[in-house]
Amino acid sequence: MTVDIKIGDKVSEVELIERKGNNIKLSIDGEIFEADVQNITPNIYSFLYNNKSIDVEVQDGAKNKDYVVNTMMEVFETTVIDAESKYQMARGKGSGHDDENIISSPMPGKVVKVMVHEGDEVKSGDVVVIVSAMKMESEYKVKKDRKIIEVCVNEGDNIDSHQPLVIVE
Amino acid sequence: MTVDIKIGDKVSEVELIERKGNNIKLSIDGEIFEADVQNITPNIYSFLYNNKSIDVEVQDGAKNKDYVVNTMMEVFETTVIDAESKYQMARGKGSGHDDENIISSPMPGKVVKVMVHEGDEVKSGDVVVIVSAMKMESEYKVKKDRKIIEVCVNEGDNIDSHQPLVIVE
Amino acid sequence: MIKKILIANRGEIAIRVMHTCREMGIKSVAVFSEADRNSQHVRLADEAYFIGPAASAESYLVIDTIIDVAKKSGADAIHPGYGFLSENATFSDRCREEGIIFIGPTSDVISVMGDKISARKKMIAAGVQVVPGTKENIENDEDAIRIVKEVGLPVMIKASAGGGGKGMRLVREEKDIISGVRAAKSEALAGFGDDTVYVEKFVENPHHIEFQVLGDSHGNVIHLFERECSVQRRHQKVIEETPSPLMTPELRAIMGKQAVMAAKAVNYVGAGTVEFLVDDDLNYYFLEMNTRLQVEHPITEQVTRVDLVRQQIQVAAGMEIEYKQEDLFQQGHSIEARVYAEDPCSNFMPSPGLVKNHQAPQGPGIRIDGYVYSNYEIPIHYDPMISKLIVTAKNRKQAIERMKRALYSYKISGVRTNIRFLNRIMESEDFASGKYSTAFIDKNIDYLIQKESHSEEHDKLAVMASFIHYLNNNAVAKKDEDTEECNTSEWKSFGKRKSLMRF
Amino acid sequence: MIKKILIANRGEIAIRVMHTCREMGIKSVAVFSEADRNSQHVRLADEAYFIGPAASAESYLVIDTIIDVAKKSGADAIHPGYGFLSENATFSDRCREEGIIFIGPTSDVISVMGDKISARKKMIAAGVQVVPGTKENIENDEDAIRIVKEVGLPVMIKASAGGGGKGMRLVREEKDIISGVRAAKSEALAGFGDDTVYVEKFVENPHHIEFQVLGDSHGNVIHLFERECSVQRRHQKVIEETPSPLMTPELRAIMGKQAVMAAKAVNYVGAGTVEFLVDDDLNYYFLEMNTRLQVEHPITEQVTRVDLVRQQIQVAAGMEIEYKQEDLFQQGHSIEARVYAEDPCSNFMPSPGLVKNHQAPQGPGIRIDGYVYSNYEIPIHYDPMISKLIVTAKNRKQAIERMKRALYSYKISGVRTNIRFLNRIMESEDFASGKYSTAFIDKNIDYLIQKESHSEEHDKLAVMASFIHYLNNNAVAKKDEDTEECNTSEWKSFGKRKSLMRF
Repeated sequence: MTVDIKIGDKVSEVELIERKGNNIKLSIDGEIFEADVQNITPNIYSFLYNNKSIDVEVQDGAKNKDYVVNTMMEVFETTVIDAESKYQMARGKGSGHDDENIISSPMPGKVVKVMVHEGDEVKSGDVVVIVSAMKMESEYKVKKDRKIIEVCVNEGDNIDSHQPLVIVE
Repeated sequence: MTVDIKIGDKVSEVELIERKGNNIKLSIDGEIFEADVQNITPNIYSFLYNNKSIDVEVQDGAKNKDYVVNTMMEVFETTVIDAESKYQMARGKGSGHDDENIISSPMPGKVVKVMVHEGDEVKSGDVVVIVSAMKMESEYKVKKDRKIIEVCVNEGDNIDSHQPLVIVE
Repeated sequence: MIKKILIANRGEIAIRVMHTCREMGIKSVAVFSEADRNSQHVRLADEAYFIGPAASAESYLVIDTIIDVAKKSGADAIHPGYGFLSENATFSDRCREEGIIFIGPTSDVISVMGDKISARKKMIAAGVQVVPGTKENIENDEDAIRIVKEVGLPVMIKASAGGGGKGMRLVREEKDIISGVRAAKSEALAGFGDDTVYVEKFVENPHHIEFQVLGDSHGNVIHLFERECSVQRRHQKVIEETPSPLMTPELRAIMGKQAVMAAKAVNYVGAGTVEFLVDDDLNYYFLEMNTRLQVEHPITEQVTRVDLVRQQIQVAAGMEIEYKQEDLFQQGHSIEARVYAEDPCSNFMPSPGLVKNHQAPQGPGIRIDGYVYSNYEIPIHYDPMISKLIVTAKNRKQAIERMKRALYSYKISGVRTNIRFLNRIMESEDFASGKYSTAFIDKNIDYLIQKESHSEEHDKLAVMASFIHYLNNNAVAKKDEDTEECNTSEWKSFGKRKSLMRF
Repeated sequence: MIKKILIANRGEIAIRVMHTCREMGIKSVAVFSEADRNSQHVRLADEAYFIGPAASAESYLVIDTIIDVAKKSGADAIHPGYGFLSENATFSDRCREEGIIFIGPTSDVISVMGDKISARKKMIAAGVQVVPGTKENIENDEDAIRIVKEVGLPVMIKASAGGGGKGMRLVREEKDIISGVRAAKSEALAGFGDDTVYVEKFVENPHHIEFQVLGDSHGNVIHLFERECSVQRRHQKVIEETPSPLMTPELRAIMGKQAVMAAKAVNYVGAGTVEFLVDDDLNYYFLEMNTRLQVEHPITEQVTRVDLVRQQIQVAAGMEIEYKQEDLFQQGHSIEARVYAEDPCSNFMPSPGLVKNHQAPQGPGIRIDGYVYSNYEIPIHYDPMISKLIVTAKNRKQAIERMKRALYSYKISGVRTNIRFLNRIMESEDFASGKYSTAFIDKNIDYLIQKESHSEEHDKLAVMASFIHYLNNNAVAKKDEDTEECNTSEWKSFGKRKSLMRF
């Protein structure tokens, strides 16, 4: 089995070579890795890799096949691109496309101000929504000149992370 | 909905009177109790009961509808006897019957000695199996004069809690 | 003696107070807003009462409601924690009127010390050394120019009612005096409804050092030494330690005496903190007094073994302080790191939400004052501080090593935290040498948020782990599809046992 | 300096050692048996090596294997923890032969101190006060009668190679002398392959008080005061505290000196413990010396702030002890409670198995040295001790109050534990007054295992909670049956997210 895994801008090809009980052998961009991997809790894996011991936690990310990985004190966001994802992308259902048109907050919070209306033309850098969380306000801006297609939230709404706030053309 | 709930030898009749969100009203042997009960994790409940705050943990017990309940530092073993249980019992599939004929250990461990064979006649108080766990040995005895129907384990076996060790007539 | 205490607060400080209540055999009463039914402070209290909507202005800050609950529950006393109503003179008065003990100072003391101009006046009269400056309000532009020139540039224009860095303006050049005063006034008016501002000499890169004091109603006042609080980001403390690496025994003795003088000047009863600015030449200046328990009080408890909350409760009940000044000494070194739910790599954006896993470090010299647990959803409405990690060791060097060890095994997932950022502070040269001032974070920010050197190796691990997790989830899904009879699938019976149902 | 340490142990003590390794910048190497791949000590180590089957005789006790791993991993030193190979003279020698630093004493010291008769001789020669008795083996029945009469009844017959209460017989009457000696001999032969026994005066209801000592290779030996360990069940310690409530400053000074003399008599290098019996009239007698880190070492660390593991490592590396005797003092009071996976209500039957939930107490004055976590399966093969709860406070009274508070919020489910039993000890009059001896548990056993007074109310809560949990599970099951399409049921998607798949 082979999939692509994306961290930031980097995409690695990962292939499962062998899996025997808790021992796994795989290749990342042609380089071979072997490890004894124990599933400690549903989301925590204990790796023994060249006798080095390290715990890695994998949590589900914002979307299906997106993961948030914690190793020691670092956090990595990864995406597994398997055959199904590639098929979806080829059919234009890819995730990349939607993202640019949806303005959302990576964190939950409360909408304190909506600065735009449906149909407005906004300029690059204009603030469209202000979200408050834990006594701090964050401004959400458009990166390019855009037209507002839809405003999805009202002032005073509590929002989840990654919930669409405004959709632009 | 009404069920019987057993703690030790005591059986209480419990009836659900009302349930509204997190507020529950029920009667135990005719006495009315109301509480705000929050499910903190799948097995931990936070009770607010007459404004008293107390955490109660409920874990599955040895059998279906058996529970192990922790309140503060105390442990209670409970059994819910619902219509289905009563029906099963009436049909002779009740749990009480089997128990007396099965000798088992409440804890996991390792069988260090099996003292009997199939067909043996043993006397009240005779040791049938010795189980070791955490460097301590426990002897399992028959309570009455019995005949050994089946020996289910071998010396050296690791056993689970409540796993049948010996079945007597 | 007090038998039941209502804790008019939430989160870690409410829990901190409850710990001592339980140890003293005092019942604790929690209050909670709509957002806090599942909060740990509710679960750990003996009793808990609902007090209103999530917004603190409609719950934790409503005096009438808090008083109501105190009466309904039969509480003898109210502990306000920090923040919320802790420095509210009206609340202190109202408690007294209702016959409830307020665990904190009287309204007079809160008022005098809460207003920076009146506090300055009081301190100067008591012989406490303050930052050179004036005590009068700046009424107009002429005043501004004259006063600033008297004090000498650079100066800080400060709102009398201010706090948390609001209503403050640094002026370095003459041409900026008038605009600085105007800006401070308008911010002060907007922020506190009061545009009174005054002028203070600006101390360059000062150290922020505070002294813990305790007073009782029998006229005894003692200090419990200093806390070094110079590691701040936007006037928010991040790391505190005691003893201060800057301190000398002589300076400690003098500043301790000044802190006691400050408290005695207002007949202070309870636990309080006298804040000083200290420059590199060890000149010290009274800054302000906080008339409440401080977030960073644990490090003082660690090196003195004094339970400050116990002392607060006892002196509020009219007892004498358990200690004389000469009984007290500092043993070892203690550091507190504030763990915030925020993302240092995204400009410290707050990160509330579901804590998927929370595993705190254990072992020697570790204390955790926190309130989150695995499966807890951190609300969006309150402070981003989720726990305080306090380490104590023989000396400063070993305390830093211990802090790094503790941070290494502190696991929080689901929300972003500043744990790695805290670790970088410990690893920085300036912190290790003890030579740092309030400029520390700004000066070191690039180092503090830079990538780890082992990132590349961990990168690979992240890929492997994602792949394995994907395989597992995939296997699970597969297995499910393959199974005709729903009830026999293996993961499902597991799911059944572990499933969380909102009841 | 040492760069990498192999820890030839498991569980909490392996983790304890790793904490200090990490703080000192030393890499740690774990070893694990088949039963321990998921153990926390493997997860917290820098490296980990598999060493064989679950039975310790085939893994943790196999010297060749441990040495192999040390070489393969490039470890400079081995820390043996307690138990297993920690007092094995052959192992100490073997390490030296292989050029690996053994963090513990030489084989000579282990041998002399490990044999009770030779230890007695050595101590008498060094001027250390021992229990009246003889140092010769009892060869025959005539010897037995003569010797016992010399010492005077009651006496204890003890196996020279013994430990943990095995090979010991109390003889109160003349008629029981011969049978007592024979029984002790046969138990000693079976247990230790050596039937050497000797006679000691029996001290009635003694206090078990031990002194922590530290020695370095430069001839320095210091003591770190006492630990009171009289709360024992079947010679297993349950609660330890320091200072001892029995101790006076004078007695402490004298016994401390004796402990140092004992260590100096064998040129002791490393951390060791000198155990004494003390009677109610404060007569003290050397009992034995443990040539390793003690389970209860944390309480000493708490009141002295000395990291004993750090000292062990440093003196093993040839450094001097960091402290002089006159630098040391005890601040505050510390109590350790050993949390066992056992059921005090079923005759203390051990209770291994799956830990469903583990939540440790937090806040001021709490230290946890443990190794279990939620979802960890405690193996059947090893010790039932799963964690040590250590509390520290200003004085004994507040330490007891703190211990009760900590036990109250220590939640472990899935396995049975002695937490309630520990709490009853804290609540007992004899413990509170500090007037207890090794007879404490036997004397108070009825009180210690009796039901709680609030049982009835909690009974009701247990019924309510069972009912609600049943309703939830039932609702879940119902929902599932009602749903035609497997993939849409709500609990199932939850199950999918949370399901544990053994990979």
